[in-house]
Amino acid sequence: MKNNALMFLTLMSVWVLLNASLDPTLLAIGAGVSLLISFAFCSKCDVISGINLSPKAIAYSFMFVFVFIGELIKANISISKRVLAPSLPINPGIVQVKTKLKSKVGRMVLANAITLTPGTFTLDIKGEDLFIHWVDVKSTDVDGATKEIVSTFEKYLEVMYG
Amino acid sequence: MDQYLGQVVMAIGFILAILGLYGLLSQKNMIKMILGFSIFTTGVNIIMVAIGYVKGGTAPILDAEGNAVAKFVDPVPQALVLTSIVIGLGVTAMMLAYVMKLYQDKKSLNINDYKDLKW
Amino acid sequence: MDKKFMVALLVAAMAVILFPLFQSFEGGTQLSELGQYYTQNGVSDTGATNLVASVVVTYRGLDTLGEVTILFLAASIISFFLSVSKDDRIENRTVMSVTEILSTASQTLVPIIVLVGAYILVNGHLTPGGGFQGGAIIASGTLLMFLANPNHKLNHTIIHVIESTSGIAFVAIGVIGVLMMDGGFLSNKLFDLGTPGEVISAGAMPLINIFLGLKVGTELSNVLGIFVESQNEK
Amino acid sequence: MGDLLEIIGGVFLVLGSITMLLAAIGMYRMPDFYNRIQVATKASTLGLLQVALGVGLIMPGWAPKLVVLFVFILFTNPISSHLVARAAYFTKVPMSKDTKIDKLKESISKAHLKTVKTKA
Repeated sequence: MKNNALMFLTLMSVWVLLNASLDPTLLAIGAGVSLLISFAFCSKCDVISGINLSPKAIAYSFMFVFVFIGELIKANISISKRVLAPSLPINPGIVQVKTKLKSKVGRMVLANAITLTPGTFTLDIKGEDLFIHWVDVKSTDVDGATKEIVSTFEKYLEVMYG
Repeated sequence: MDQYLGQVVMAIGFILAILGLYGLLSQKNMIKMILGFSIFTTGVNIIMVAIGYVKGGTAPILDAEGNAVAKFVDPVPQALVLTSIVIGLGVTAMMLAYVMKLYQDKKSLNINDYKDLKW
Repeated sequence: MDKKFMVALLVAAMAVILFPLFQSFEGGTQLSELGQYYTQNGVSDTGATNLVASVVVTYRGLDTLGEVTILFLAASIISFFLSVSKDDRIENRTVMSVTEILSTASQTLVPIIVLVGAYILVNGHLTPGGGFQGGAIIASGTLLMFLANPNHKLNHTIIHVIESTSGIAFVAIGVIGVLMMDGGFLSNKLFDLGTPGEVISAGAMPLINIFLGLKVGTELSNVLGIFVESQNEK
Repeated sequence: MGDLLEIIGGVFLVLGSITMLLAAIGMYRMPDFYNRIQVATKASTLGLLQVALGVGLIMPGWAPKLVVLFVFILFTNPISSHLVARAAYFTKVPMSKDTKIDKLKESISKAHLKTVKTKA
């Protein structure tokens, strides 16, 4: 029930954003459609309820967004440098890292963040092991790679989805 | 730029259609032939949209208040293309179904392995 | 002669035949007579701001009915072709395990995709979109569901009920147009035309769009389901 | 004011196009599939976000829809690339000769295959 209500609120906000108006007719239609969808497709989804809504977590979420956008821009600059350099300086490989995150949503966000940050790409995930394709391998052992790749985001995500 | 927009779009459509036709005829793999057919259909659709282009026209959709903008492109070819896209989709799905059945039968995607109707 | 060469020759000949068509094309400076009529009278006739939708749904509504029939036929043929009889069904199937990322994300993404489809349906007569587009988006939500869980079972009863109901409703709107109004088959003047630009306007158009979208969406979902289930054959 | 927003929006549009151009060059230059998809994912995500931002500045009325688009791109782009790359790995798309290490190969096992009941 809680999941359905959260899904309903999410869908409703998406609907309002899509329509960009607060016309009562539209809102009524949106409420009906969202209710229908949240019961038809969300019988056992526990995704949204995994989000922690304490003030600290919200503050960390904002910080995470900024860190993430910074990393995304850095990723593009570094990849452009690599692409445009005549010698094509790459040193690829697949490394294994470990994450401490227990929640599924946290792991998903972590995997997506890793995919979008400099030189790393989540190739597979199995429990708490992530297999990452790294354009420029700096350390091949699990601990070193974990420190290089995961720890940037993990400290935020641990609070957000703790 | 607006002056030649119709020609540019039409040229793209012709190039796509010719490329798709070439792919359809030259490939041996049936999935690739279907891809070629899809590209051919896309090209034809683009040609149809380009025929309805009017110089300096905008999409035939009025603004929120219902006021007509000065110039529209022709809505008829666009409606036709909508129909054509849907039917193209149905045809593609059917071709894929046939290919799946053929593959289950002979475990081959090569068109040359199917000579039953060749004389 | 080499076959590749023949093909190239044929395509080149095709290009040569088509080239004059391209060369003679100048890009119109004004609309054709029909297009002119639609753009000038479309809004007052149908009350819809999306003229393409008004052509598809109202002016050429009969064609759209035929189009839906073709899609329905294609879906029927596919299900006839790929259906797996009970005897040929295998007990167990080995599939690639799905990544946790996708199965987690799809729980949120599928409802949002379906919602976007509904948005496109509801606003079909105002903004770019309409029945077919919204239906295709809904079906893409189903596709994501299958990707996240290859063993997902579609509830065929519900799908068939929705599909047939919306199909019948679509035809019923057309017939009511003939019987009650003077507008003829698929008349738009079943309801009040309203002010253009409002959600509830354009007569029967939003209703027709919604039925079309439901029909197309369920039909395409059904086709996807058949494709997935045909993997269970020996 | 409106002009300024339009100019900034235009700048973002150009930046987005340049990012995507770099992605195209990267696609051409990188040696194997996995490196290519790395370049394509990052650059297309940032490029699309920049284009969306530029459009939002030029057309402020579309901003709410673009917010939805932003979130959608940020979620779906990495996930779809991840899926494509994973599928490529398990269908044994070759890696380039420069590849130093492949930890995934060592741990690949039956655990990736799952048997499911097909009975309806």
